[in-house]
Amino acid sequence: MTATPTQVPDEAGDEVLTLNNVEVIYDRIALAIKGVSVQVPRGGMIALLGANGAGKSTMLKAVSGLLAAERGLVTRGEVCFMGEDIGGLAPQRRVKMGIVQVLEGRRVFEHLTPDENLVAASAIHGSRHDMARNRDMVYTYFPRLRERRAAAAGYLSGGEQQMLAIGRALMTQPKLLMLDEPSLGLAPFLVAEIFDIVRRINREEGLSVLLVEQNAVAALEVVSHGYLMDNGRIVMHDSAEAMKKNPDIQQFYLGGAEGRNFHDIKHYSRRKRWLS
Amino acid sequence: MLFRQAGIFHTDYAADRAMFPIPLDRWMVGVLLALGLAAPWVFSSLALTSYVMPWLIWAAAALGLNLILGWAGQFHFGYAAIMGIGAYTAVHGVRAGIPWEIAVVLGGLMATVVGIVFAFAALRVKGLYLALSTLALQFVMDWVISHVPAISGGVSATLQAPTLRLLGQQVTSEAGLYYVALGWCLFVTVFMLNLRRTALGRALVAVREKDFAAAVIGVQSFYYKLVAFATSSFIGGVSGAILVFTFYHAVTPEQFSVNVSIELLAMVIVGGLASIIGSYFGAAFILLLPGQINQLVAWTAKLMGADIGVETLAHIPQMVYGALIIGVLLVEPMGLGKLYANVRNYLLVWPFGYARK
Amino acid sequence: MKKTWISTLAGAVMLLAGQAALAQKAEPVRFALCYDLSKAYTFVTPQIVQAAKDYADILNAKGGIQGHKIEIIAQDHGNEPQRGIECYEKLKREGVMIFDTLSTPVSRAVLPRVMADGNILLQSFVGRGDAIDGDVFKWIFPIGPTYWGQVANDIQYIKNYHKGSLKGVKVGFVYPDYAFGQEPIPVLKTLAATEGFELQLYPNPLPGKDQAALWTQVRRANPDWIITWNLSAMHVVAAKEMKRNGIPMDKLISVNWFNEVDINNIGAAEAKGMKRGTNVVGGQNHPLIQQILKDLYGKGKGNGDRKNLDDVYYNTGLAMYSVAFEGVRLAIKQGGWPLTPAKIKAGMESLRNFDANGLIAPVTVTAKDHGGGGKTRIDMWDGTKWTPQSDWISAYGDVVEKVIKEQSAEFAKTSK
Amino acid sequence: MDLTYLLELSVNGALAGLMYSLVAMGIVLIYKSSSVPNLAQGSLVMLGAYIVLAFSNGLGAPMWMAIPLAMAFMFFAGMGIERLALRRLAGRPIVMILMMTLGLDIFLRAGAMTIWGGSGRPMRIGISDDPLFLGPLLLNRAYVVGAAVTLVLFAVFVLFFRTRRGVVLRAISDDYMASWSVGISVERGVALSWALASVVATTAGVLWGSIQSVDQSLSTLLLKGITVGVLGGLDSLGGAILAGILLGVLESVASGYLDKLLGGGSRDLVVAAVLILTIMIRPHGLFGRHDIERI
Repeated sequence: MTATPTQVPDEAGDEVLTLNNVEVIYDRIALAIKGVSVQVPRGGMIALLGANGAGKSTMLKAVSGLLAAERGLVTRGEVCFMGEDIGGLAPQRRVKMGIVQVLEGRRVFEHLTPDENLVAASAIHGSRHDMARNRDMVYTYFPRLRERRAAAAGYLSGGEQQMLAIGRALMTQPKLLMLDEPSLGLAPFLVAEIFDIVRRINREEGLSVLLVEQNAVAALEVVSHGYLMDNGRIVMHDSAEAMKKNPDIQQFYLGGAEGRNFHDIKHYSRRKRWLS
Repeated sequence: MLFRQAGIFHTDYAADRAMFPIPLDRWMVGVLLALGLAAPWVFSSLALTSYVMPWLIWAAAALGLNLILGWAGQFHFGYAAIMGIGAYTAVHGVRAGIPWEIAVVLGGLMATVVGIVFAFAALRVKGLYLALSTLALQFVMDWVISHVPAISGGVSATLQAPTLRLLGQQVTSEAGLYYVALGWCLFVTVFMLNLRRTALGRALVAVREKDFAAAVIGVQSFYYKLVAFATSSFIGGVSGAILVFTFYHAVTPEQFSVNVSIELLAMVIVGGLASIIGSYFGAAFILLLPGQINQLVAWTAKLMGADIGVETLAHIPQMVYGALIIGVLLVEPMGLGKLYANVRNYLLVWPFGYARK
Repeated sequence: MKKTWISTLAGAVMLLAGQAALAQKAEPVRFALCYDLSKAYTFVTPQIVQAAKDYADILNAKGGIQGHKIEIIAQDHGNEPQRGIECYEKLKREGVMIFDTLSTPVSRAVLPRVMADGNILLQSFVGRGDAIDGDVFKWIFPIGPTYWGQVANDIQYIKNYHKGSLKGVKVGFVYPDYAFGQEPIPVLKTLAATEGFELQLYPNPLPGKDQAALWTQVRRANPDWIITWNLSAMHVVAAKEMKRNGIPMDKLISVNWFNEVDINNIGAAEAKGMKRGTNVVGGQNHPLIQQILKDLYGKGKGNGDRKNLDDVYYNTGLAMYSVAFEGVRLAIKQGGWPLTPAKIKAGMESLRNFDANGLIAPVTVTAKDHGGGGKTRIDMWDGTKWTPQSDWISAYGDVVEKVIKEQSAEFAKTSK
Repeated sequence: MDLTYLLELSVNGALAGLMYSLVAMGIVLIYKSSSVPNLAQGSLVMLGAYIVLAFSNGLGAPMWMAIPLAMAFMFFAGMGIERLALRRLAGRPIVMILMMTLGLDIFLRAGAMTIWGGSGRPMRIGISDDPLFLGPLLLNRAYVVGAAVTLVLFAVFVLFFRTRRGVVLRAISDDYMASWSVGISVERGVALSWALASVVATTAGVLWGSIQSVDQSLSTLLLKGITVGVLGGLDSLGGAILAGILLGVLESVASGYLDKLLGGGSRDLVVAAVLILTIMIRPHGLFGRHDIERI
């Protein structure tokens, strides 16, 4: 059982995103994540796993800059995108640089049609030509959306909304796509379908992907590496294969925990915290 | 270390939950109380009758509104109407021969009844919509008062208030009227101070923070909202009656019109939501500041030798006043009460400020 | 050595005493104008303050009233009772005895205090009409006509127009729906009953600027005369709506609060034919105004914008303060210095046939009657100026008197 | 029951109502983008009218030039107000935001009076006052023009909300967080909505000013605007138009028939009753969105 991130291939300089010892405090009081270091390699697909409240969303928001809207603040460490410290930038500047986050719970613009959702998201890149091209690309990846392009997005099914949310993010021509719990509340076959598409986008568009998930089974199928987060800290970092084999992961995140009760999970968490 | 916390050890819960656990607070309250009692000798008669006394009554009314707005988190844009109901009922009561004390309480009760009717109608909604429905009810009340001569008192719509008789004694002296106002204000303040420590107060806060959630933990939000409306209406009604008997000596519809409601609201918000001392600050700010700025501007103009027309001279203070409201909200949205708390918090650990960090 | 010291001291004492005597001689007569200069009454208050100050300057240049300078203290109360009371209480303690509030809410709020303190409250042309009952309202001086008297005079004018009979005549009354507008209704109702004309009431909710539906009704009912009790911009809306509804302007008789600003906003030509119940003569032909123009504005010493002098409200202010200054003059002449409220009251009550050199109808104030006769006249706008349509009249004294007595009795009963 | 009378009351009421909608539209524009109920909209109307006069009387520009100039001025004034006063309060409880807009109202009104004084000025935009007949019905010419302008503006806004920038504004009104996440500058969107609302207010100021002359009392139009806004649903422009018509007709007919029975002022009662009933029965107005509150 190891918790040190040393087995990761260290391709220094080729990370699209580097978090270095980041600490986030909400409302000047609540410490949400502490000393988190994460790296996303260029063109890679990485998963960030962890239970509810582990601090995964907070970490994403620290990257996308949405923390400020929730009165959160990066108090320590640095967030670097393509080698540049982006700590003080406004969210739209970061989107312009190529970071986009798909929010948890999909959050499509409910009163707009899918078409308009995509138009709204293209605001950051001015030209009409770009917009048309990007929209066609989104519709090619998600043909289902094209069928329903004229209905109000609020009436789409959960899966379709998730697709729209991802498609909307693609409209900003990102270099790094961060997905927050895309599997939430979706049927397994849909999750598989969406993850497949994301994987294809990752390969075909050369897009780096940071996938935040509770659903470790599905996530570890598509990513190359994974981080495990617990109680605001990174407690494990390994390749997907290694993580799948890790007995602790199996027990607590891959459904292999028969016979274990909630108390044990608690116990596990506490042990982990003590270790790190 | 002005407010000394170190070295104070509470040995029982009663001491820990006392109204003012810190000695300096107790001292300050004591001094203020003494000042309040000695006011007729301390202040000039002008300051006493035109500034201090009305300020105390409006502060009491602001506290009543703060109960709904600050503690229970429910809007009320019709508080002046509630005060007016109390005032009219009490004046009519005394004129009909009811002893003064009973008439004032009757005024409060009548205000409570109307307040509950308000609440039943208004509490089905919240937020902005509650604000608007109470505002509409204010208009209805305005209309009723000014269109029923039996209430408003005939063509010129003024109703003289009979002399205040406390326990059969005529109270006409400045000091006497002042003490009546002070007494009521103290009563309301002590009530509000205690409210914070009761189950009712906590339930109200729970309702304010999230009424569904409060319901989940077993707080009947509608019931508590109703209680808040009723209590605050009673305070408003009695404050209105006392205002008329001690200060206006006559009651007219304009004294309780919609802009008065808005001024009350401003007192509470500028003073600070759910802040008792803030209500005092807010009442002083809204009530006394325009007149003071007026004089200040006139004085400054004279000093600089600027020849400002009498009309312009009147508008500038109004502008400054608006700007000050904006300023307070920008600097500290939680109002003057919070500003005071900030200073107090700073002094709590002064000079060991780093102790906080 | 010692002697010189004493004599120096004595000299100093005498000097001080002399200065005190001098100071007493120079002590001014002070008038407190607690006005609404910032909220609802701004269409009229600046002109009145300016008139009062200008006239005071003219008099002061001649040595003031009986050798005492006049001091005009104008303070804004923003139409708020609280601040009006503050203004009154503050200036009262500074020794001011004569007050003027010019705002219905503030007048109502200050009145009980003035009555209790025994100070003088001037209320010419505004405030409660029953205050002309000097028996009840000992300290209130609403010198000039009341709204009740004015509306009665309007009816008299209409009656004269119809050659003495109002039978079958339809009179519409358009008013903003609050105390000021509602006030004439009892008199109108009584007169409608006794004279046999048909009274139509058209209430208009505040702020009174939206009168489209109202004038549709008026056009339908087609009254022969329309009496309006509007203020400032309401006049403009009313006149324009009349135009749009094709109602002839000459049917309109307005309350006295109708000035050149309103005419300008309506358009001078458009307003032609409309009438106004007038209690103060407009225009600048008056010798006093000519003098003010020459001595003050000609030398750049006016107390405000020269334009305001074109306004009938300026004349109104002059009239109000002509009466007040004359009352004080009589008071000092009869009772000597120092002034007391009682002396001022006596002075005011000895005004006999005073017409401010033709600015107003002559008034005679007595201890019983603080109104002074209640005469008004009807003026018509002929496109360029106001022309009188009648003499100064004071009609239906009995009806007006009855309303006054009823109201003042009510006040007397409850203020005990 | 005189049918022509009823019809005339209704038609003129509807026209007046559409002019209320003009005030309400400004409130809706701001509420839609930022959930701020702007109680200073009445003052913006007043300010707009004064600025037009400042350009025309003060600087001598002809009306056709003064109005667009004033609109441009107000566009930036609206942005400035949002930037200086409202942005810092974003996310605060609504009471404080309400109070802020009230403070703005006091400030703007007193400021206008400091500069321009208390007496009214005429706004001459060349609408004739002659009676206008449509068959037996007499139409109020000024209101006909006002109503037409309102409808044109409404159409312009409907089209605008289909453009890219308009879609972005609608996205902002839907979800702040999601807007930020795809790089939309929410702040700029909200500022734009204030700017547009100020332009609408200028239009309202010109039209209402031409009817009742320009003075501080223009700011009292706020109450009608808010009522219409709430009735229609504070986030629906179409709702504001329909609610304006509805309220105008109700008011006009009520004062035509009820005033005689109730002794006046029934119009206010109708307005209050409509407001209360709307809130009781459909708090989100006739066409507003029904937001679901999460615990």
